[in-house]
Amino acid sequence: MKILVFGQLTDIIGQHEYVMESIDEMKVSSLRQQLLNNYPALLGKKYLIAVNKKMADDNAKIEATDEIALLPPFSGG
Amino acid sequence: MKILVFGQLTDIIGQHEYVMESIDEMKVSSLRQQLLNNYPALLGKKYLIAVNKKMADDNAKIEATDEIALLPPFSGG
Amino acid sequence: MSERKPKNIFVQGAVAPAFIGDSIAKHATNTKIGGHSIFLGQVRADEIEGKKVTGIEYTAYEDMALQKMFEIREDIFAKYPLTCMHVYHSLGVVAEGEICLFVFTSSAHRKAAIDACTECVERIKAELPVWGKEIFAENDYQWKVNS
Amino acid sequence: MSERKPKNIFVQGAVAPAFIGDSIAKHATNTKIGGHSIFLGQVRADEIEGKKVTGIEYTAYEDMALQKMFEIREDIFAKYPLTCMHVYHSLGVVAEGEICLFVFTSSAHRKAAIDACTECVERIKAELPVWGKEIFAENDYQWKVNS
Repeated sequence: MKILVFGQLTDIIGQHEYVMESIDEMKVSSLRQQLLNNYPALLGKKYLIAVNKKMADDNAKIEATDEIALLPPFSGG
Repeated sequence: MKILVFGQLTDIIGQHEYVMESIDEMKVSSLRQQLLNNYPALLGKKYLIAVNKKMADDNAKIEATDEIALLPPFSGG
Repeated sequence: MSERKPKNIFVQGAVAPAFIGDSIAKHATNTKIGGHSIFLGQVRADEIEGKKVTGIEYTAYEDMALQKMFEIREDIFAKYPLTCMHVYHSLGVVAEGEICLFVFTSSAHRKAAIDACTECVERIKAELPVWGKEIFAENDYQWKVNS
Repeated sequence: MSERKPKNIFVQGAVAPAFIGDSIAKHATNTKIGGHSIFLGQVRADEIEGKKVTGIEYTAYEDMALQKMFEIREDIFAKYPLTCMHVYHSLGVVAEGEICLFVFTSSAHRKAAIDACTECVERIKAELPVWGKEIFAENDYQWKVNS
């Protein structure tokens, strides 16, 4: 599962893109939990998760081939 | 009394600036009446009168040395 | 703070786009600015009863307009935390497609710049003794009416 | 009317004031335009806890941002009678005093251009996956927060 990391989250995860071993299919909420296990510094950090470039809520399902992105609060402009 | 004429009123009065013989002091309302007598085509035309570059209402007094201006609706910009 | 005085806003003919670019560039040295808002009025080639507008000829009661613009400027600086505000209005003929009004406000944050610019444009249109004469291709004209 | 497709809005580094002037000049041929509204974001040299911002480094989730910008553009064209709308956002480092965002809307009448420009700026700030990293003179940084 390809995971893109942006903004201040790159300070925690240390890279802009990485591949996470995935169970075949999971919910966004499970991904959040797994990320927190791997990176405890994510605790309390606000971020949205996009699946294939669309915002996904916690109940959305993710497949191994999806493009996942971790999006902290936007600060463009 | 020096009278400046602007915008569409120049089409009626035919000039941008003229000197009108004046009684020593008069009200703006009297000036309006006298202008209408001189230029009947002013009938129904909307315009404001400025005295010394300030808007004046019908009761304001005008002296012979004042600078009068006839201001039809603005259309700048 | 030094007292502000009436500034000339009138330019002969159109406002050149390169002049606008230069005005923007000059603000790079003011690093307290976070947002600029610009309004530009452009002469439309309206068709009115089959006649085509080819330009607008602007005249003004200049002394009174500059005094009124000074009041507007003072009001807007009192109301919004602006770093600066610039206004240019054409006199004489401005051809279709050319710029006749340039209002430029800058502030630390966008909201003040945007609101001040909009308010300034509305007040210029409503309060400045300026008149536009719409010139038709047919060697004819009509006096512009602001909406 | 031909179908609109996502357009690139990203430029490397600052938006040059001369580019803005050129963009304005190009609209002279569209003589249905009566008003342009422009918003420019400029990088402020803020001082934060004694440290001075010397620039902002922008990164974006580009594909998603362009798709979102396309949606915003479609919404705004559906809501306002615009003749055109242009958006440019910087990527990479933009120094203090330089322009990082250029939003440009045009319409026959001023209100549509002004309202569309303001709405576009607000949506860009709230909805585009773009991040700014405020770079301090002290070889340090912090992530920008939009207000």
